[in-house]
Amino acid sequence: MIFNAPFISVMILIIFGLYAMVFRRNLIKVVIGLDIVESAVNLFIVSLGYVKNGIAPIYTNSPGGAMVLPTPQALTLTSIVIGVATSAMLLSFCILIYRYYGTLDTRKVRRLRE
Amino acid sequence: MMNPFNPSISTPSGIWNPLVWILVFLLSLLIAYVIYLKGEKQRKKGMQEEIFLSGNKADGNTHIKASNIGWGYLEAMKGYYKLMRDIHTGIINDYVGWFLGVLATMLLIFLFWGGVR
Amino acid sequence: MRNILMLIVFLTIISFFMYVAINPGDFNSQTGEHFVFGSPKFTDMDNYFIHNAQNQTGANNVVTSIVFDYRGFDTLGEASVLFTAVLGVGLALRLLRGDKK
Amino acid sequence: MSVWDFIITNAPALAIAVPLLGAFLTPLIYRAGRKTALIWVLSVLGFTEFLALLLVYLVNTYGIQVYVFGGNPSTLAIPPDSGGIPIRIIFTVDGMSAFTALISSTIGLVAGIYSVASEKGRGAQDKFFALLLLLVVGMMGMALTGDLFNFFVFLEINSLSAAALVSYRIHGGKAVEAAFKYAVVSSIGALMILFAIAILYGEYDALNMAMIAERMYQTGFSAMDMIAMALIVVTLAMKCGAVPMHYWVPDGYGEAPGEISAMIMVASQASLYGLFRMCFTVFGLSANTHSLGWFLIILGLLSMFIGVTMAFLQHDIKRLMAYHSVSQTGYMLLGVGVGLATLGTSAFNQYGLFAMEGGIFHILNNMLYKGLLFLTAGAIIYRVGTSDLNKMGGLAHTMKFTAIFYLIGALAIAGIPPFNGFVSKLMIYESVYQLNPFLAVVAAIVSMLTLASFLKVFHSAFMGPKLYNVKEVPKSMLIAMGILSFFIVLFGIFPNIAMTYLVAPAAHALADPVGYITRVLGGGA
Repeated sequence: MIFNAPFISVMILIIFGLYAMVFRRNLIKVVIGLDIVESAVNLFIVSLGYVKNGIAPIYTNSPGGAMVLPTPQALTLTSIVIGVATSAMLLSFCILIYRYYGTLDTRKVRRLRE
Repeated sequence: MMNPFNPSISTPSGIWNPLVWILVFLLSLLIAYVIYLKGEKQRKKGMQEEIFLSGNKADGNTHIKASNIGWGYLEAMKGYYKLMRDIHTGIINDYVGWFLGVLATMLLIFLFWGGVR
Repeated sequence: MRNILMLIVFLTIISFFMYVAINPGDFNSQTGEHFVFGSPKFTDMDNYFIHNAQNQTGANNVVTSIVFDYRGFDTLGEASVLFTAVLGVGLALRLLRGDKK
Repeated sequence: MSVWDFIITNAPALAIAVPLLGAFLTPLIYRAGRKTALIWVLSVLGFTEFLALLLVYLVNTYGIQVYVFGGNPSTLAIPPDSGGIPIRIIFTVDGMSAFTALISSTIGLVAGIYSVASEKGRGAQDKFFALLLLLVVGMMGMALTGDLFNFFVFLEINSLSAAALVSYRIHGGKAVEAAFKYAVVSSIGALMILFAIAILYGEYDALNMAMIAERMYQTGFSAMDMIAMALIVVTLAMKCGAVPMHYWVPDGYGEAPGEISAMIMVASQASLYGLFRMCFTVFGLSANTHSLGWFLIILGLLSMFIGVTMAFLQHDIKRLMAYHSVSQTGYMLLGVGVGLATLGTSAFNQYGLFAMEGGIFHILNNMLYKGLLFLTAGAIIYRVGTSDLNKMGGLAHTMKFTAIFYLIGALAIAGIPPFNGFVSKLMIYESVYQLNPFLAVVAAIVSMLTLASFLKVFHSAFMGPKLYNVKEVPKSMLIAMGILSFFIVLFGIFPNIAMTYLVAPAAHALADPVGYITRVLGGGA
């Protein structure tokens, strides 16, 4: 059970990110929370592929023995780029919102309601 | 395979054919027109053509605003709409919060109410 | 009120996510632990990659062979996401750059 | 190999590749002038529409189509040396996928035609049209893919391009606010889906939907699967706008340009497709579909009722219609949820399958009439310059065609008989009644309230004294609205055309997860 410590830390990170998204009243902090969740999920995927005493799945100068699973690393590469794209979009929206509303407080950025 | 150009569709307890409906609709229009033709011939212009709005005489240019339509309904449902207005806060934190809330509810429902077969 | 409700929600989510992490076995205990750090339960797809990537794609790095060959379509999708984001940022910030309207 | 053979063999890949290539080249071609770029965009959209029709034909004729990226040949799902596991990304096109691809490309084509006139004179149009094509790519990809991670990637393309398009008319910052909310909500949802995919990957070491379903069935439905299922189902329900999580819908739809609202509405139907695909194909064999179905039914009831009552309150024409699309999504969830709740019992053949057909037919109908209504709302805003119903009036004096198209759409959405909305609503009422009469009663009440609020819009926008001296909208917008109206009337009078070629294959494909799995894992043809 304690060997699952990487998973536990991932879950704690996810909860921190979600906490920031629900309780922080600043748009930038909401985006940061989203990024924390994203990093945590990436970490989770990578740690799923770990094999005990495994080496990186590269055959150049490989000492032999078990290799860690390669697919999670490939998936993480893709999802990191996707996360960067998402953050870029969200932060550019934040710039515009600040320009038009003069604030980043989520309680004031609500001209659309009901 | 069904014939795609057959307009009728059969439901568990009946059948629906739009062409028959259109025929009946046209027929009822015809009957209405016949009744209209049988109306009083003595009717003159200007007898019953004044426009009233809630008992007040109105000229032809009054337009009821959208917010005033359905006032009675909105008044009757006041409590419900107050609740709804409170829920729709428009704060982004609450949007995420509702998502997590439904997620938690769903997890609990599946835990206690048979998600695992 | 809102905070109390959100606290309950968070406690529920924390307990379920921690369950995922610690993974003590199943509720109805038909099956044992599903994934333990360091020893995955099934590894056949990844073993295929590890054993055949060098022959089939000529890449010494298995991850490279997956990113650019076996799952190359995902990489195309990733490039499209990046392209989308670039276009979206350009569209959103067009007023700051001084374009008309 | 002739060109025709090439197209037939590679149709699933081309349906993604063509709009993607179109999107990549649009900013370049726009340098050659707006007219050239428009011809390019419209021909790309038209070709995509043709490919979607071809997919429907292929699926109806030859059964489920499997396309393996990088496979040799491209239908070889399982390599002979892999020991029976799929290695590469596999597109699996069954009736439901082809159906969703068809409605996505149709609304893309219609929106493309409409935006020729409606966006004329606005800035950054090269980016606008490229994003429009990317949104089509996202929807088509979600519909066609058979791989979970690939589904996530296309979901991200879908949400990012939709968010960017929502912010197109900045509208004093309101559109940007809506886009921000939409992007945050859909990103957190997509991350939760990625988390669920990771859980499923960690358990089964597979990313193919059929493979995961197969292994889940063999090893038994575990608690991990339950958590992954909850994450996926809740997220996709949010992405399609089911009620306790519908708040982004009125913001997003309300602030986007008219044709983009119609497209995002169909993009949310693509998420609905994803929801049905996950519920039926991936989890359908192992999970308790009865409780899952009731979950969808309850979400559907809430969506129907709260959506329509909130719509009655609105005085912004786009927001009002947005709440109505929440309510219409409820009908689909209700219909398909009844199918899912009765899956595997004798009731399924009595009325469950029929309820599913009703729900799926409602997706098609909703695309048609809701798209038409959003387009008419866009036309009104195009001429009047405001979306506030309180400031409108008397538009029917001059915008006669728009008024007629609006009336067709409004009568169809309210379920007045000769139009298509009635047929699918009838199918849902009749079959849902047999599960629980209360459901049908709520559905009928919601239908009445729908009629009431669309009469309100008709009265305040089109009737009354002539307040604005406006002209009819340009031709391309009328053509786009005319296409949708034509199909509304056609499917209203001959519902069996849609039923035979689109809806019944889709419902049967969803109801048969074993066929899907064996088609993929059986080695391909």
